[in-house]
Amino acid sequence: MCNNLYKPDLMEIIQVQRQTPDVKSVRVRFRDPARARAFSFRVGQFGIFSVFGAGESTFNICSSSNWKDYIEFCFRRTGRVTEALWRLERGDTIGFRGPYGNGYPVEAWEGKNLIFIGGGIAMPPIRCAVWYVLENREKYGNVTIVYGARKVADLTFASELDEWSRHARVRVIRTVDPGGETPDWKGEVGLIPHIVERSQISAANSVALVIGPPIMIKYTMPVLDRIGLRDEDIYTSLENRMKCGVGKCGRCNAGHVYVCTDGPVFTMQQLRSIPNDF
Amino acid sequence: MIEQLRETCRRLLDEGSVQVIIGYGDSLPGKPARPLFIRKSEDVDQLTWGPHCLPNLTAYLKRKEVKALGNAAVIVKGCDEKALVVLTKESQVDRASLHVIGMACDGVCAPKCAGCKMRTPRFADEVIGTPSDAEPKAGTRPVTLEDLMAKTPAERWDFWKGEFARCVKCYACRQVCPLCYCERCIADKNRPQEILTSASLTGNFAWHIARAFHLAARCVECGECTRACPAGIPLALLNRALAEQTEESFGYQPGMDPDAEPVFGSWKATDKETFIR
Amino acid sequence: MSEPFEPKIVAYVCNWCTYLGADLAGTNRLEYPSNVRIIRLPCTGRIDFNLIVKAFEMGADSVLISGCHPADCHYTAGNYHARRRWILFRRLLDTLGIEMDRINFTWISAAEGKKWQKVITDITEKTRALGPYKAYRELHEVAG
Amino acid sequence: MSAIIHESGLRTLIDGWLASGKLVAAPVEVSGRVLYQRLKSSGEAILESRERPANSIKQFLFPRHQALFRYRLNGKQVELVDSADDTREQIIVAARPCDAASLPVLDHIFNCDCKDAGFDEARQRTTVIALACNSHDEACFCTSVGLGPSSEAGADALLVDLGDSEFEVRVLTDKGRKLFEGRTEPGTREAPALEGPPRKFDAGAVRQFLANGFDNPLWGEESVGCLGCGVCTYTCPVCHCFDMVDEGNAAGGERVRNWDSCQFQMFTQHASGHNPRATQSQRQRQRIYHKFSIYPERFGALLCTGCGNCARNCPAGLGVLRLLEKIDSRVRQQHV
Repeated sequence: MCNNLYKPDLMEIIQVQRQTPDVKSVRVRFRDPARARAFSFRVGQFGIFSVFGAGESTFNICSSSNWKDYIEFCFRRTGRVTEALWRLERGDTIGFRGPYGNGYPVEAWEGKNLIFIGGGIAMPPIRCAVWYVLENREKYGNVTIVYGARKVADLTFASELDEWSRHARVRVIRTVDPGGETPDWKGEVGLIPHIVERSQISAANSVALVIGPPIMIKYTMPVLDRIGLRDEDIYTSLENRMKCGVGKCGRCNAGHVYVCTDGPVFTMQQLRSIPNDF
Repeated sequence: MIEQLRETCRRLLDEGSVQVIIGYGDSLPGKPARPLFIRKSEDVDQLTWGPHCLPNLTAYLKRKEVKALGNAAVIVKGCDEKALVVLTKESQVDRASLHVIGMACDGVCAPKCAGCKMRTPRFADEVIGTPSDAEPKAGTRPVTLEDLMAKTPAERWDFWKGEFARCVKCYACRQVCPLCYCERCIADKNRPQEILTSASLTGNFAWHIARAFHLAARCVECGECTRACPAGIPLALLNRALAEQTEESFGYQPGMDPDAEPVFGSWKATDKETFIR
Repeated sequence: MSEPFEPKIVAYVCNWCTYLGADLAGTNRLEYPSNVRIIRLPCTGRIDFNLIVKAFEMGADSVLISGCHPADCHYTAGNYHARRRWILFRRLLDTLGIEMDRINFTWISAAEGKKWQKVITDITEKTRALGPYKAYRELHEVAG
Repeated sequence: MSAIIHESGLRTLIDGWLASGKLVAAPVEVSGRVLYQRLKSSGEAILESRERPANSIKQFLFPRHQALFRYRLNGKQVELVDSADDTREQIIVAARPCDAASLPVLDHIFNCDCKDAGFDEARQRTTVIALACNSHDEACFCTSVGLGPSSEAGADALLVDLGDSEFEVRVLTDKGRKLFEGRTEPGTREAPALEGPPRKFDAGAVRQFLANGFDNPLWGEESVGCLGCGVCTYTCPVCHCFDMVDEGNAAGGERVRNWDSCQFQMFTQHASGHNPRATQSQRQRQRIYHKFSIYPERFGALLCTGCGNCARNCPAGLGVLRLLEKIDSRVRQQHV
């Protein structure tokens, strides 16, 4: 049947980059040029990617929405689809459905200072926003990026962190968990909540995007509260298991909210009303 | 018998030697008794006993929600208790911390009850009641193994194709089975995908072969899988065939002798067969 | 005229005896039909029952399971356990109506290259006579 | 004045539909159970409303296993091919009103913002002839969810049993009219008023309890008996959650859609090992919330037609009915 709803577009892998021992970033381009031209998305949206024979997985589109000739996503090698994805290389074909989800309210963020806080493999959903902001630099205030991982080798898009820090009014703070530093490590050492506390980040006219494992978010929230950020100014992206991406398969809901269609981006204020079902 | 049962359970709960009684309660008319989890002695009056007490309550001993309730007392019939013997042999149940209340059984209108010789549980901590002399109340099997094996292989194949065409893979046969206690079933694993998840005929054959064979020389034929199946598939036939072969080839009856070595857990150089050339 | 039916045989063999037996057949230039697809496993004790079902699902017409003779097992009791397993598993497959003469079991030692040749030749001819195992593959067409 | 059809006339009609290549399904007795199944001949169909079928008619529109598309793999290229689907007209005869009512409920899911072509096509080529219920059992609770023994929701025609094998035919849509045109005789017999099951709970009270009942200990206490099988979801007329997997080999295969159940441990299991609903009580809570709070909030209707299959088929005697009766009594205790 012409079940176009679930039939993916075919995309060609044009580049695969190893980010960490178990994370790769993949750059893909539509095989059908017409589809490529017609395609657009908002940063913060996600796609559902197919490795035919293994299945589908949900990944955030981590490239900026201004880059027209390809999109990029990151994945960690954990399950059946990501294991099959790990073996793919340039020229191979994957499937793509999307873009899905609400994405970041970049219009509402205009004129504000931006604080990006990411932990572990949470850099991809932040990276797309950072590049978007840097490409529309004048629309946004100061940018502070706090990114941490367990070990130095776990830092995703580490090279781009340097590039960002060379931009005007951008402050990049890198950290690794205690014991994760290497001898020549020049960044911070400590858990993200402590680093955010120590870095005296001003919350004036600011908005924060906080993405990472639940435990990191749990301990970072009080710190943001103390520096004066209100719940409606703090955004995060929820990760629930998904299959269809269009609000039909009944899998991704957290309480009343369908993470795929109502999210994945929520403010902390919204999150307070969402039961602990994610 | 019901009064004696309630008294026993009230005593156990008041003594505090058990924190939960797994027993039988009321149910919809004509439906099997509903499993109950009594934690307060004033609730023991909800417990009942009778020919509708079909479920094998030992299936709950594997559930982490039940384990979380503390030391349990479980009410068993003679046939249910055989599952306990296998569970103990497979170190799934710490028999010492489990309090077993055995009920003398006059049949629960199931096919297994016809000619039942296990009217009184053998290893219970206490037995309530004595079986009557009358024949146990038994049900009938829609299809017996003899009927099935009288068919030719091709006819049997068509029979099972018809039955498995109705299987929706709800896995009730797995969840109600006391001996299906794997933390993550082979059917829930996808690296490799040994069993197709689809409820296609291919997927259903693969599932039911895996389910039956993982119970080979273990299944005590309590009949719960067949009772729970919403599509009315006679799954017990597969287990009966395996039990027959186990008896014939290894003289072993699952759940009977607590000390006998499990068939697949041991071997003999003298095992007989005629098909290996 | 469509080409003649070439049966697909899947052989699950143990690494220490039968695989070497097959190798010996090769070094002795003993010809045997190429219909067999050999899959090597450490021991017959490791040959999972599901591999037979999977073989038929993927299109095999016959399956052979072969390993060390009793008492020869590199792991002492692998073949003994396997024997017990096959005694019961055959009964289950027979109860389901699966065509039992498409499932073959043999003990072939590392020295029995000739026996390997004979076994494979016999099975191929037998399967050619039985024809393709359409019944199992048709399950897929009937979505159910 | 009412349109009457005799049972023999109805069976002749069914045989005619079968002869013309249409798919016809009806309740059938199979190994001691009444199940909706496709008919080979009209004789198999049970045309009286005794035992409620243990499954539902959703399988004929939203099959438990359905190919979405085929993929062919050759080297680095992949080719996607639409899978051929069944275009034959389909008629479901003697569906219970609580089954027919499931179709508008499923429409909200599959045909709201973006259309699920598979379901939508099946829906268009399906005609549902409901049979009013003149009997019910303890598990039925259609009257508690705003339906009744002669509800017409989702049906193209409604048959009402007049006794001595005569049925009144109430045509409801032009699909229904097309089937029965010129096949019924005028009659004067009035259909008896049918009395449904007593109300078992108040859906409003349930909704109120759920408004802030997420962390209520009731979920843990009342669902210990749940063994985590999928019987309640798969025999339910309106449960629609599904999974999508690839099945095939190195040369290619098909992406298929299968039923899935929120009661399974793997339903929300993350590859990282995290599972938001790790315990069975959380899954039972999700099922009740989805049916009586989440779906109603999005679409203004209940995701339950009160057929009672979950209570009737549950091996542990639970199902939605047991939990809702408990909730109802708890809400009433608070008020008194």
